[in-house]
Amino acid sequence: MAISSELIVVLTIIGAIILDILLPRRLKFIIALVSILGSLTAFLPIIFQFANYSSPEIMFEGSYVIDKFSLILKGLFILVTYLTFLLSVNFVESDEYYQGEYYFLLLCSLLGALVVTSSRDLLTMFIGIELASTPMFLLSGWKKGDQKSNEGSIKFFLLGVLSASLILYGFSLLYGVTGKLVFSEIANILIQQDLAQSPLALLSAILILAGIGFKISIVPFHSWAPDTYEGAPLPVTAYLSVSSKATGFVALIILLSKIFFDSGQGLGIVLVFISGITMFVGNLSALQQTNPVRLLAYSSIAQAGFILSPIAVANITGNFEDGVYASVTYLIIYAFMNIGAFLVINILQRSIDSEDMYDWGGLAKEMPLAGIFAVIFFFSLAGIPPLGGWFAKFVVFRSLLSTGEIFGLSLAIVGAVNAVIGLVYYSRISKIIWMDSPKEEIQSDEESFIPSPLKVVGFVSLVLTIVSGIFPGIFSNLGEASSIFFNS
Amino acid sequence: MVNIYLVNLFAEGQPEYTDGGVIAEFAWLIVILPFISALLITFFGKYLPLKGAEIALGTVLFIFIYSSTLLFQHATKGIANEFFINVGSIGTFDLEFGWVVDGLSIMMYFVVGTVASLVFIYATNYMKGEIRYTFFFTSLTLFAGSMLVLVSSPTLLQLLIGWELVGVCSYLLIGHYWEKKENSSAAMKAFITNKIADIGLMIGIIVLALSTKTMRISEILYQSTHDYSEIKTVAYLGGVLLFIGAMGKSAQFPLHVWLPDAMAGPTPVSALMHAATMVTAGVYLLGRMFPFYQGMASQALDVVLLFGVITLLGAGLVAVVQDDLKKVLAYSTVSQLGYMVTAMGSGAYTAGLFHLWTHAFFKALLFLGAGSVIHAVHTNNMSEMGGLRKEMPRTFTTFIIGTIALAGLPPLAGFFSKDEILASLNHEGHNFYFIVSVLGAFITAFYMTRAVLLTFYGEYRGHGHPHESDRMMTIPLITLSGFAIVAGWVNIPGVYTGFTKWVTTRKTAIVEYHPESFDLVAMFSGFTAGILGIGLAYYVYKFSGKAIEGDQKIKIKPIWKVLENKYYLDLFYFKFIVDPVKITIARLVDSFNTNLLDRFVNGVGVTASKAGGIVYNNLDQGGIDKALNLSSTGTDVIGSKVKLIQTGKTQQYIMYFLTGVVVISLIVLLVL
Amino acid sequence: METLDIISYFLLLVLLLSGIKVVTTSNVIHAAIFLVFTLATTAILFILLAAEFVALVLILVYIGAVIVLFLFGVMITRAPLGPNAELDNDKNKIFAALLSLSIFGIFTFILIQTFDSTVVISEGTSTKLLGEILLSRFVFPFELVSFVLLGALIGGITLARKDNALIDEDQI
Amino acid sequence: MNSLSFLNNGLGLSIVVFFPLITAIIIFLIPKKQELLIKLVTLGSALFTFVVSLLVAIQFNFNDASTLQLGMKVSWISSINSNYEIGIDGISLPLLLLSTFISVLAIIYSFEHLPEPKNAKGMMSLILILETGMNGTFVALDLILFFVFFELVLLPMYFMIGIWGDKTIRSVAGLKNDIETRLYASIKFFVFTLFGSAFMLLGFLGLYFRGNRTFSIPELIELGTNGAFSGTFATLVFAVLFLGFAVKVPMWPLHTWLPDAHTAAPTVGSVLLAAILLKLGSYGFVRIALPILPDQAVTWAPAIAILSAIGIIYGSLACLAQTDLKRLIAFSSVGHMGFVMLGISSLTSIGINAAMIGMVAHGIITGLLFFVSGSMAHTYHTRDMGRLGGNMKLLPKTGAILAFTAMASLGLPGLAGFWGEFMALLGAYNPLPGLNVMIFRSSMVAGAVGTVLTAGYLLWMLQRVNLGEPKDEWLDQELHDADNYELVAWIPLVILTVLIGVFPKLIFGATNDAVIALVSKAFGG
Amino acid sequence: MSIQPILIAAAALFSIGIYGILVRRNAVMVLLSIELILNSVNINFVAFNALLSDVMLNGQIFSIFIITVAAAEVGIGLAIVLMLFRNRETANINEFDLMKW
Repeated sequence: MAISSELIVVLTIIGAIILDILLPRRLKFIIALVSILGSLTAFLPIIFQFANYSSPEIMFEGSYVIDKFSLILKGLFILVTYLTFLLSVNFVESDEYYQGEYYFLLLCSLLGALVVTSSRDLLTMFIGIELASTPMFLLSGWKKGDQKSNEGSIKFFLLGVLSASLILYGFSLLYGVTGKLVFSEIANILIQQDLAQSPLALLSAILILAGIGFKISIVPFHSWAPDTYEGAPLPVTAYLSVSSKATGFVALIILLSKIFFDSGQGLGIVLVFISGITMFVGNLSALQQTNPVRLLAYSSIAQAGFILSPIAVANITGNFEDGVYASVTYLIIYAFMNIGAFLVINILQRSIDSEDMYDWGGLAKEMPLAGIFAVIFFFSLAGIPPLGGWFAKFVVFRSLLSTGEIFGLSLAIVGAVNAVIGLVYYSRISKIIWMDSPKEEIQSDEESFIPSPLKVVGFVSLVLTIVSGIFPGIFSNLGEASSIFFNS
Repeated sequence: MVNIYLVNLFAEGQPEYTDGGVIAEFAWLIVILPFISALLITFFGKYLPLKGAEIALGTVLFIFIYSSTLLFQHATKGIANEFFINVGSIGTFDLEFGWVVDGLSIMMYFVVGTVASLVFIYATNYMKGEIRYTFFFTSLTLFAGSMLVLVSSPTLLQLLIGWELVGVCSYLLIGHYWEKKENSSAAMKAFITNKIADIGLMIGIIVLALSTKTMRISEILYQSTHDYSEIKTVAYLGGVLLFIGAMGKSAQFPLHVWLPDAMAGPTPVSALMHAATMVTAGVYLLGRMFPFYQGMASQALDVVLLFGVITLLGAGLVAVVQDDLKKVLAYSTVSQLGYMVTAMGSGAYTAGLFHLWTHAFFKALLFLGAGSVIHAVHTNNMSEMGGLRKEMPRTFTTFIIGTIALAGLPPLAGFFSKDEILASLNHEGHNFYFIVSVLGAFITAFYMTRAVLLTFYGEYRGHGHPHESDRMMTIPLITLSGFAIVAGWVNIPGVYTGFTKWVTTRKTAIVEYHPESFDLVAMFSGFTAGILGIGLAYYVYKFSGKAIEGDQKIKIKPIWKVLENKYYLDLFYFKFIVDPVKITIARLVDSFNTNLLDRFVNGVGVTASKAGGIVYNNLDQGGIDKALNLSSTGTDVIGSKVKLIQTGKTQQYIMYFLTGVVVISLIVLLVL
Repeated sequence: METLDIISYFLLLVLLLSGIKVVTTSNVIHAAIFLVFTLATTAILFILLAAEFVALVLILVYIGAVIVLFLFGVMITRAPLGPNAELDNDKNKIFAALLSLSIFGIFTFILIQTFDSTVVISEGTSTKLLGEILLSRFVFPFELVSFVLLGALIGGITLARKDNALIDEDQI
Repeated sequence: MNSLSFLNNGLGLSIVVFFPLITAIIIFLIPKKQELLIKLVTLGSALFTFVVSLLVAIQFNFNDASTLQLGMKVSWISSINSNYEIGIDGISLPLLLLSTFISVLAIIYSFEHLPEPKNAKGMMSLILILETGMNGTFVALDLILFFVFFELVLLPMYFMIGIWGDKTIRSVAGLKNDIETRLYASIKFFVFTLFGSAFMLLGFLGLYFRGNRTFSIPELIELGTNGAFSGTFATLVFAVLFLGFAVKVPMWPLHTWLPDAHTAAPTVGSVLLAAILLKLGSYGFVRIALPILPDQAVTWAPAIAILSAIGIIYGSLACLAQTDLKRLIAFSSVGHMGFVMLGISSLTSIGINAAMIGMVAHGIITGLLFFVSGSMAHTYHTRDMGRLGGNMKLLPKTGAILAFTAMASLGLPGLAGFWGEFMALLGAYNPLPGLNVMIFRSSMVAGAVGTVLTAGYLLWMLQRVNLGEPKDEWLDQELHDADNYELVAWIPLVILTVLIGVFPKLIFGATNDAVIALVSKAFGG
Repeated sequence: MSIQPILIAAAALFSIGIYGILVRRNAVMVLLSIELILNSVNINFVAFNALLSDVMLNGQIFSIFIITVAAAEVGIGLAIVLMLFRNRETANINEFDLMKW
């Protein structure tokens, strides 16, 4: 069945609730196991469907479509959630959090993300987005005793609701002018009535863009991100910066290419500027950070600028195939290296609990594995070959330059400059843990011990990061497949 | 890969010359052998009874024997042949090494072989107990090899290689006592000065090679004697450039400054390199390229002549005021080199080489004699010598022979060679230069006599007990004095002109003036100048009290001072070239690097970081704060009560958000 | 239709005035009550626009549940109940007014430009039809929204309950 | 066909490229305590790689040196039409051999001379990864592959400098706080080179889009020589390629990372940096920039010549002001690479040949210089030439090799360094027809003056370091002269220096045909 | 009945809500303002539904969903505010600025 992966996730959610009620506290780790298994199981139908793919499956009168694009991103979301679960296992257990509810909420968010990838009408997409984000409002405040977590949560929530209402207003305008909810119909009517470039369509596009811009944290809708990232539990932050962001991008890609593809250059130019500014603001701000999580927050803002840029240029040129290909490829590679980066911070914070990364001097000598992880993931983020990040950047540059458009060219130059700026702070953590001298003696081996779930996360991300760097063909094929099928 | 092939040189006539047969074909042995020996000495020398000197001696003796054989062969049946080995091609350009066996090179082989053998023998004793004895012989052997590379070279490329290699050996040997900074500085000075001159040589070679499309000297000479147009356009430039190179090695004014300082090296080095062989490389180069100068670059010869004459006079004058015996000889060498260059410049090919030939023997003799003296009295200063003729009779005698030869009195070697130069000048009608050269001869005689008188006559003014040097040192002296006497007899105009035949036996015919008989004017003036010089010196230093006070009598203060300061050339060089470059400009560049470039680079980094700070603190985190403060000041003005409370961050973010929306909407709707 | 117009204008006026009151009143309880007014007016407007079911839902869900929730919230967080000058952030006011006005301006400008026809009020909507559509065409989002609610419920409870509950859970 | 023919078809080259990397991974798995095993495995790997590269060289058909040989082409990233395309010709072969050879020596040297903090595992694996990057760059025939290998060297070198580098704290102009040399140098190195290559990548993409969507260097050369790239586009692309390569070379004024990196790097690091890494840039010019964009190369050549001439003079002058031994040698690289670039800029077969031999010679000689100076810095614990002196007395073997190498470095004929300098000047005298002869001849004269300055600072360095009486502070110290590991690492370089000096055909034999073909194809000259 | 007044009123309500979000200090009050905004969207949907005479009732259904989601949002919001209040003894959002720089 076409939506079997969604169903498996639903079943897992229900299972998690029931188990949470039934199980005594000491057995609650079973919930974690079930969730992990559930997410893995959900991956199987995706593979099966991908292997046996023949044509897009259209359901609910065109409002729900399963094509290669959605399959690939579903796979990504499931895998990322799986890794987040692994990241969370020790975290949730050690800090005495509410395990059942935690996994339940994450699975809900996953469900939302899965829905977004396939949704082709306004309502389904809205519900998908809400389902993906509301659990995150709660999870970001999961460290209940921690005031930073609380604060991050309320900021996230308020801005999230506001952005949701902006999206809604935008949707209402679209509905008002076309009377339809399904994207393809909306687009048809917009074109038929010559409304695609009307101020109304543009306004709704901007409102939607702002609303989704919040989720993907592009300037100027990004301001919640550093605070929330800093406050939220680390695995949640990782999830936020990867899956949540990807959800937003998926929604943006779908909306822009399915509805607003004919809305003129104005939107694209704005997006170009936004993505350029986002890169600069994210990177320059990241330069200033001493808190590693905040650093990653700003880095993920900057990366959002990178991911956005091909779509932005595609909006000008109308060549969505190239843009979607680049963005999706970037998203996939970015997901794994960013999870890895959070993993590194997680491991290091376990060893020296400090929010100032300069306290981590020389840690790599005690924990070489973590040191190697740090090198691989952070330099991959910086885009240094042969680590995966280079190819992500490369496809973006490629798509920017593909048309010879002046905006694309300028954006590519901005991107190149930003790649260099990014290197400075990405290299900083490696520098600190490998080259600086220790500030205090690291006492026992116990703290430098890396729990095996984290190791699994590390190695999975490591292998994916390196493989995507050395044999980028694999991932770029996915991106290519998604872009082709998405447009057909 | 290596293809040695023979070039038959005599395609155009002159069948009386032979290709030299096996002996020419194996001449590379004498070039290669020293290098092998140098390696052997370096690695095994220390373990041998004579600390490596035996290998060195064996090598040079071999060279001597081989070159003697060659000379003998050549004297009986002219050899002119060259051999090439291809060592690579760049573009269509072949890089070749090889060896030449013709009159000029054989003459040089012989000079090198002879003088080197004698100097080596001398040095085994002279250097006994000195520091780095073995290494000394390594360098000396290496030098012999390098010199042979230079003189055997059939291509400009190899010539350049040999040229520089002898420079390095000179550097090593001048700086032999490198514990003292003066010595290493002198070595550096020699090297750098030569290197400066080598710019000329290098560019000259480049110019010639590229316009003739070959590095082969014979080919270049062929083209320059056959009116090829490409070379014609660059001939003057090339000629001057090559001569600049020659000026360095052959210590021509104003690049001669290194040679006197080079006396910091051990005396055998001065004898071998800085008198007989290495310094004549420039003259050799002029000689080797002579057909080119004659055929194409005759204007360049005027330059050569001018500098030669300046040098011969200028250096001679400075020699007069020196107290250091070796420096006297050094300036004398410069002056004599000036003669050779003058000869070349005036078109007297044979005369220049002839002077080279004779000079090699008697100047080596003089140096070795001086070394013997220095060895005995442990000082270089003539003011601390005197009266040594009794203690060191053999040294004295040989030194006197050398002096007379140098002063140009018949029938010793110097007379014939100098006479031929004067004759040539006279013949070419360079009257002014002729007079200057005669004056030079006079000065030569004067300062040499002065040196002899100060050293060997009068009272002993030094400390310690001088004694005659032992046999290993005197035998070379005696042998060389023999040469100093007879070397000139191989080219007596009208009597026997074998030498002319030797050195003109080469592929490209030499068009030059050969005096068929003595030029009486030249002979008379040269002879008179010599006699007068000796006489005057004798008068000044011998007949009026103590020799040492002689200087006071002829001291014309301003001139003397200029001479003592060597025309202020060194001062000029250091003050206006070396120091500015080394200190001012270099530091400027360095500080440009650290202060400007690095500051710029770091500045970019800092600016980025600052920009980050500004973006982060003002825009990202506090931009609205500013706006709010502004607006609240506004409200303050209209009287609303304002508490300076911190803004709620969350709302600030929301403002951000919404401002973004509004601005973007306005832009999209109104602007785009 | 004139009466209907007058009524609707009046309704809109009430809607706006009570809306303004929600954000300007200095009394917390008043604000909540004005929100009720706003919602109630909206509900009446919906009925005028033949969306009876939506109006009902609005009244039930909002006035019945949400406002009560709000009042609980107000009380639990001990918000100052009487008139309170500190309820507002004076510093923001000008900028906020500016922003909201400009947003209003942009929206209005475009809305007026685009929509100028009149609403044809139909006889009313069949709730049965609405239910059918909801459970056929929109069954998927309908199911999904339950997860939104469920998540909000469970997560909200988890966050809002006291922490010591966790520690004592086993003893209970 | 002979018994080694299985090495054709790219297998041999692939082994040369990837064997070190595979070994590096294996070394990760060896416990840290097994230091000897790690070192032996590393050495074995490097030796094996070297031997394979020699076998490849034997297989190489020198009579056909201008065509790319022994290569392969398999699909790599199909979606962007980028292939794993490798192969060597006469231009890359000497550099490839140099790279494998120097790596072996670096590892031998590291056997007993690991800088602090020791950690053989880390150092050895970094050297091996570095070797993969270097070898890969020289064999890559696909722009993207080239880029990946080109960048692959950054990380190991960054860590080599940053972890094993010089820990002294120094003040830096423009920065408020003092900073540890190694930290400053490592990030500066990294940022500079990345800055160059980030833009270079854009250039590659530009070529890709204009050039029928291919990244294959031979195909692009074919297109480029047929005039496919022209106008503003070509200018821009050449500009960014120039930026990318010139930073690496480094050309004035993009050189400022070099002195810092060299000074801070551990001995092995500076050796590899000087010997191979700098060549990646100049190789890039010859392999990519010139043949693909010949018209632009002609346009830019005078500028390159002028910058090279400035670099020669500037580098030499800066050397004269140095008090730090390694920094002096580092600046000397600026000058020497200036000769290489001068040769390239002449766009003639002579000049480019000169550049090729200049690269190899500089690799050998400056590598050796860094070996020696690093070892001395290690022995004396200082690089301040004001404190050194009388080294010949204290460490005669080291001193002798230092003197020899300095002589080689100043371009003494008969040693390897001569050819690069002299031939570069030769090439610059008669540049490609159509170029401004005056500029090139002036550059040539500047270069010739540079040789004098080069001699000046090297001899001055020798005087200050090697000659004179030793300072008192060293007399009562036990100083260790070069040990066997060092000598084993150094002597081969000495021998090579002499061999190439005497018989340059070792290099020219391989490069000449290839260079002639390149020049005639690209510039018709 | 003209559509314009209704739409303008909804836009006005939207702006009022935004004003409320920006000036209110108490978190609960901010949540109230958000309800205003969501309500304005509801009005839009229902009004458009009527305007278009949409027989599929898309607008009405959408607004039902919005009401549902809004309820969930309120629940979440209050839970977060409550948690904050428990930790900070205040519900004034302008005092939450721990993570300023």
